[in-house]
Amino acid sequence: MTADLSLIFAGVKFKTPVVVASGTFGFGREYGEYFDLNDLGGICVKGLTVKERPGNPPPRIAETPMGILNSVGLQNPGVDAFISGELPNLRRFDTNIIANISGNTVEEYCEMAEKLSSAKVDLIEVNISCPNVKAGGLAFGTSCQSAALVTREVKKHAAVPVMVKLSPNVTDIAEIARAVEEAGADALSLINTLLGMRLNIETFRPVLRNNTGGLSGPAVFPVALRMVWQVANAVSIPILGMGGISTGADAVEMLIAGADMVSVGTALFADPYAPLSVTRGIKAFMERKNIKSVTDLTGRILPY
Amino acid sequence: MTADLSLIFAGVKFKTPVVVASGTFGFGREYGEYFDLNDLGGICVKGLTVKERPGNPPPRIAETPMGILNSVGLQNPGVDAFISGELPNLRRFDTNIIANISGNTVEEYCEMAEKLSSAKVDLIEVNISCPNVKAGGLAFGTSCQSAALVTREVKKHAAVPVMVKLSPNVTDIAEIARAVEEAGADALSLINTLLGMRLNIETFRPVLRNNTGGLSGPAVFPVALRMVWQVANAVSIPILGMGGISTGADAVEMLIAGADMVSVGTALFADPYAPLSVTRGIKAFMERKNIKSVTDLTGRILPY
Amino acid sequence: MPETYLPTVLDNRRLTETVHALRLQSAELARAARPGQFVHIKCGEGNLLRRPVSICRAEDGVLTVVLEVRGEGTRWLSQRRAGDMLDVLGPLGRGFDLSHKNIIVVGGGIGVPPMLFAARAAGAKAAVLGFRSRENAILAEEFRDVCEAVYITTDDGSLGEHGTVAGPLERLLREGGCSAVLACGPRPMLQAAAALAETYKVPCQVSLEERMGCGVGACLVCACKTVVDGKEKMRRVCKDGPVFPAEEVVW
Amino acid sequence: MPETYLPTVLDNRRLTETVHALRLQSAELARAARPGQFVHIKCGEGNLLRRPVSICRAEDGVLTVVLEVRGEGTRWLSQRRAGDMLDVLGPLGRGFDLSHKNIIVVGGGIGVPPMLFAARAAGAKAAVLGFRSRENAILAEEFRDVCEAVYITTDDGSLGEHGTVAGPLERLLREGGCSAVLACGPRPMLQAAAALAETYKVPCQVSLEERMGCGVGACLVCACKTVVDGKEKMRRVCKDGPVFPAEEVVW
Ligand SMILES: Cc1cc2nc3c(=O)[nH]c(=O)nc-3n(C[C@H](O)[C@H](O)[C@H](O)COP(=O)(O)OP(=O)(O)OC[C@H]3O[C@@H](n4cnc5c(N)ncnc54)[C@H](O)[C@@H]3O)c2cc1C
Ligand SMILES: Cc1cc2nc3c(=O)[nH]c(=O)nc-3n(C[C@H](O)[C@H](O)[C@H](O)COP(=O)(O)OP(=O)(O)OC[C@H]3O[C@@H](n4cnc5c(N)ncnc54)[C@H](O)[C@@H]3O)c2cc1C
Ligand SMILES: Cc1cc2nc3c(=O)[nH]c(=O)nc-3n(C[C@H](O)[C@H](O)[C@H](O)COP(=O)(O)O)c2cc1C
Ligand SMILES: Cc1cc2nc3c(=O)[nH]c(=O)nc-3n(C[C@H](O)[C@H](O)[C@H](O)COP(=O)(O)O)c2cc1C
Ligand code: FES
Ligand code: FES
Repeated sequence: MTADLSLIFAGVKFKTPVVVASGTFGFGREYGEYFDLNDLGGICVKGLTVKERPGNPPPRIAETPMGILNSVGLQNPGVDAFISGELPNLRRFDTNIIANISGNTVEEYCEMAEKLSSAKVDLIEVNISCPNVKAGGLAFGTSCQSAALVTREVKKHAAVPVMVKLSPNVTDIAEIARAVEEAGADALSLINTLLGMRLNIETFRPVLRNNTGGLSGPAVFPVALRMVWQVANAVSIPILGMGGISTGADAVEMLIAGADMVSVGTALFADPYAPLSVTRGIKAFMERKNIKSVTDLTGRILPY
Repeated sequence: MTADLSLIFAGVKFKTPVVVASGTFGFGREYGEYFDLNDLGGICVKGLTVKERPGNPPPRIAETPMGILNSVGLQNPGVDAFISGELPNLRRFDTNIIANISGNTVEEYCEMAEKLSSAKVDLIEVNISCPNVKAGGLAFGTSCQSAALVTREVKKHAAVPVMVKLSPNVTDIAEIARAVEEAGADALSLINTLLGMRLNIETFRPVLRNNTGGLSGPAVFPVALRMVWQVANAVSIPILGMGGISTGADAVEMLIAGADMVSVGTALFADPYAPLSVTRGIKAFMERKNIKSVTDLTGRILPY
Repeated sequence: MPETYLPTVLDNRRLTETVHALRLQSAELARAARPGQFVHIKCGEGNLLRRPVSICRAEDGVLTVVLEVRGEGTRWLSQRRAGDMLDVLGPLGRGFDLSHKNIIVVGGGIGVPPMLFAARAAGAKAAVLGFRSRENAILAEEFRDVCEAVYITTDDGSLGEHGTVAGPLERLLREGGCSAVLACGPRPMLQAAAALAETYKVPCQVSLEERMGCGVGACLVCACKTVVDGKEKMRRVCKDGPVFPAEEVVW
Repeated sequence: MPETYLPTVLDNRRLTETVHALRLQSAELARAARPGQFVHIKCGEGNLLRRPVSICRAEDGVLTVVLEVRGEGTRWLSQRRAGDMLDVLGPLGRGFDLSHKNIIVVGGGIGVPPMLFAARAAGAKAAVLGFRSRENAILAEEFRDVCEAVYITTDDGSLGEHGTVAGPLERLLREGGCSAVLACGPRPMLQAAAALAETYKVPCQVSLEERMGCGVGACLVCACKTVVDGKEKMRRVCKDGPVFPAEEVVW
C-alpha cells in the first residue's frame, strides 16, 4: 500500500500535509539550496507588513531547554517588495504559498489581503499572535472581539482562503477559535510562540535585546498538542497544527489530536531537512498502520 | 565574605530562599531519607482538600522534551488527617511549613485556612491553579474576580500569612496578580503547571488517563521567568518563583527577575538532592559576585 | 539506604535481539539490594525522568539488571559500554516476602529477570517462565542453577510448552506442597496467576508496573488501586510496592 | 554547496587551558571551505541550536576548527575524542575577499583562528595578533609559517608588545605598502582596526559575531545593522557575512 498524503485544506489542494512555519523559512531561497521546494506541501513565508520593517535590535535569539526564544520583530521588506521581488521566484515551484500578514490596524490587514489576493497567493495566514511587536500582533489575538473583527474584515477583502493564526498566550484558546470561525475564517493555524524570557546572570541583563521573546521548539509541543485538541473539539474548520514538531511521530501525534496539516519551524535550525524527514515519517507510519489517506489520521484520537 | 541567604518573606523568617514545590515532595517523609530537612528554607506540602481524595486514575505522568506532564489530581488524605498525621512529624524540623490548599468552593478554602491556622502552619498557599481537577482549582485562577474573591475570603479566616498560587494558563497574569494583591494576599507564588497533552500513536490514546495534565520542568522555565518578571513589575508583595528550576543558575535568574524565593519541584525527580545544590549554587554565585544578602539579588534585573 | 550512586558498567551482554544484561560495579547497591526491588536509572541528558529497572542479581559487589529496548531511555541504556558510568538511584521499593518454604516463582517476558533474584534468594521449588517465542527466552539456564524445577512456556510453542504460564502453574498448585506464588510480568499474566493461587488457597505476591516520577514515594504519580481492610486505597508502586499481596490489588 | 556532514574527529589538541583544536575528516568540507567562512555544529542532544565556529584550516580532506570553552555547547565540543562523529552544517557564510596584494590580517583572542586560514590563502604580508596574556596565545608558530611578519600583543605585556593590536597595526599602516586589512575579534578591536584603516585609506574587512538560529539566512535572528548606499539595512551575519566591508558596519 502507498499512503496518500494529499488533502484539500480550506479548498486548496496540498500534496502533503507538511508545510514550513512562517518566520523560519524566509521566502524559501535559503533552504531551497538544501532541498527541492517541490517536496513541500506549502511554504508559509516570513510575516509581512504594509511597510518594510527593520525588526528588533539584536540579540534576537536565546536558547532554552529544548526550545528557543526569538524576538525578530517582523523584519521584512514590506508586502509590495514581497510581491514583486519574492513571489515570482516562489511561484516557480509546485507548492502552495501561504502569505503571513501582520497589521498595526485592521485596515492594514485588509490592504495586504487585497494585494496578496491579486498576486494570487494560495492562502493568507492572518497573524494576530506575534508577541514581538508593540502595535498589532498579539493585541488582536487575545480577545474574541478583536480576533473576530480582524477576521471578518480581512474576509471581505480577500479573494483567497483566509487562515487565522492563534496565540497560545490566552486563557481559553477554544473560545477565540470559535469566535474566529464564526467571523468567517476558512481555517486556523496554531500555535504561535509562547511569551518567554531568559537572563544573563553575569550582566543581570535579558539575553534578548527586546527583553522578552517567543518560545518555540520541542519544549512547547505538549502545550501545542493540547491546544490543537481543544480547538479541534471546538470548531469544524480545518487546522494547521504546529509548535515543536521535529519528527514524523510528533507530526502524527498532532494529526491524531485533530490537525489537518502540520508546520515545521524551529526543527529546521537543528536539521535543514526536517520537513522531509517529518513527511517520510508520516508516510511510513501510515503504511505500517495501513492507513490509506492522511485525512483518516486527523482527529483519530481516542480520548478517555 | 559569607553570603547571607536568610530573608523575611510575608513576615515569616526563612533560613534560605529555597523551598520545595507542592506535590513534588509529599509531606517530607520520603526525601527526608535522602537529606536533612533542616537544610530547606521551607516545605510546600502536597495539595490538601477538605476531604480525602484518591486522585485521578493512572497513568498520571508522561515525559515531554525537558518536561513532564502530571495528572495526579490532588490525591491527599484530607486536611484533618494532614494535621493529625503529618504535621507533627514535619514540626520536628527547623524549617517552614507551607500548607497548599484547594477547595471546590470558597467555603472549603476558608474552612481549611481556619484549621491550618489553628494548627500553626507557617504560611498558607492558596492553590487556584490546579489544572487536573474538575471543580475548583484552575477555575478560580483564571478570572480576576474569582481569584480576588477566594483571596479576600481566605484572608478573613486565616491567622497566618496567605500566599496565592497563580496559574500560567491565562492571558494576563499581571492583571490577576494585581487583583489578588488588592484582595489582601500577603504573597504570590507562580507558576503552577501549563496545561498540556501527549498521545500514544500506537494506540491513538492520550498517555495520561486524564487526557491532559500539567507541564512542569525545565521546558517551562522561560515562561515562568517571564511571568515572574511581569508580576514583579505589577505588585509589591513578595513572590515565590518556580517552574523548571534545576540549578543554582536557574534560581539566580529567577531571583534577578524579581522572585524573593524559589521553589524546586520536578528537578527532584532527576536528582533528589536538587534543592541542596540549588541552594549551594545561589550561595556560590553571591560570594563570587560579592553580594551580601540574597535580598539584594531580588529584582536586580537590568531590562533594556 | 537508597541513595544515588555512580556505578561503572562492567559489561553489556546481549541476551536476545532487544534484551541486554548490564552488570554494574557497586558494592553499596549490591549489598543493599533485596529481591523484587528496583533501581531508578538516569538515561542520558535528553531524558528528564529516570527509568525503573528491576534488580536481577546482586552479588560480590556487582548488580545485574536486564532490560528490554522499548523506547528512547532503554535504547540509550542498551548502548552503554564497559567503563561507562551510570547515575543510579536505589535500591528502591518493597520487594518480595521470602519467608515461605517451597516457593513457586512465575515470570513473563521482561518480568522474568527480577524472579531470578527471588528464586536464588529463596531457593525456589519451581520456576514457571513464559515467553512469546523461543527467540525471546532469557535466563533459563540461570533458573535451572537455582530452582529444583523450571517450566518454560511459549505463546507459539517454539520452546517448552505451548501456551501460557497458567498451565504449568496450575499443575504445580494442584500437586500441592507449595506455600507461596511470586510473580512478575504482564498484567493479564499476574491476574491469572493470582486467580489460580486463590483457587488453590496459596498466598500470592505480584510485582506491578506503573509509570513513575520520583521513584521514592513523594510525587504520587505511580498510584495503583488496592484494597486494604475492605477499603479502597491508592498506593504507590514505587514505595508501597512494586510487590503487593495479590489479594490487595484491584485489577 | 553547504550541506550537513558527519565528519569524524581525527584528534583534539588542547592549545590553552580553555582552547581546543579539533581536526575533522571531511573531504567535502575541506574542499568547499573558504577563508572567513564558518561551520554550524550540533553540540549533543541537550542543545537544540547548533554553534557557529570559524574554519581555521582546510587541507587534504581535513578541516580544523579552534574553539574556546564558553558555555555548555563549546564544553561538549571540547570533550570530543578521536573517532567521535560530529554533525556539521557548512561551510557557511561569505568569507574574506582576498583579491588584494599585501594583506594585513588582524586577530584578537578566539578571533585569531579564522585569520590563519585567510593568511595562508592570501600569503599575508603581516599578522597582528592580540591576546589577553601569554597563557592565552595560540597559533603564533602557524602564522610565522605563512606570513612575512608576525606581531603579537598582550593586554598585560606578558608576551610580545604590551597593549592592543592597534599599536603594531598603526605602525604597519603608517609604513604603507599594504592594500587591505582583514580582521576578526572582539567588537572594540574591530572598530579600532576599522578606524585606523580608514585613517590610512586602506580598505578593511571585519568578521562579525551574532547569536544564530538557522545559520543559513532564513530566520533573520542574526541581524546586524549596516549602511549600503547611504541607507540603513539589517543584514544577516550568517549569510551576508560574517565578513563585511568595515565601512558598511554600523558600530
Ligand atoms: C518497578 C518496575 C520494574 C521494571 N523492571 C524492568 C526490567 O527489569 N527490565 C525492563 O526492561 N523493564 C523494566 N521495567 C519497564 C521499564 O521501566 C520501561 O520499559 C522503561 O521505563 C521504558 O522507558 P523508555 O524510555 O525505553 O520508553 P518510553 O516509552 O520512551 O518511555 C516514556 C516514559 O514512559 C515510562 N514508561 C514506559 N513504559 C513503562 C513501563 N512499562 N513501566 C514504567 N514506566 C514506563 C518511561 O519510564 C518514561 O518515563 C520496569 C518497570 C517498573 C515500573
Ligand atoms: C561566525 C562566528 C564564528 C565563530 N567562530 C568561533 C571560533 O572559531 N571559535 C570559537 O571558540 N568561537 C567562535 N564563535 C563563537 C561561538 O559560536 C560561541 O562561543 C558559542 O556559540 C558559545 O556556545 P556555548 O554553548 O558554549 O555558550 P552559551 O553561552 O551556553 O550559548 C548559549 C547560546 O548563545 C550562543 N552564543 C553564545 N555566545 C556566542 C557568540 N559569541 N557568538 C555567537 N553565538 C553565541 C550560542 O551559540 C548558544 O545558542 C563564533 C561565532 C560566530 C557568530
Ligand atoms: C525565528 C522565528 C520567527 C518567526 N516569525 C514568525 C512570523 O513572522 N509570523 C508568524 O506568524 N510566526 C512566526 N514565528 C512562529 C512560527 O511560525 C511558529 O508558529 C512557532 O515557531 C512554533 O512552531 P515551531 O516550534 O515548529 O517553530 C516565528 C518563529 C521563529 C522561531
Ligand atoms: C507531580 C506533581 C504534583 C503537583 N501537585 C501540586 C499540588 O498538589 N498543588 C500545587 O499547588 N502544585 C502542584 N504541582 C505544581 C508544582 O508545585 C509547581 O508549581 C510546578 O511543578 C512547577 O515547578 P517545577 O517545574 O519546579 O516542578 C505539582 C507538580 C508536580 C510535578
Ligand atoms: S514515582 Fe513518585 S510516588 Fe511513586
Ligand atoms: S541565523 Fe538564521 S538568518 Fe542568520
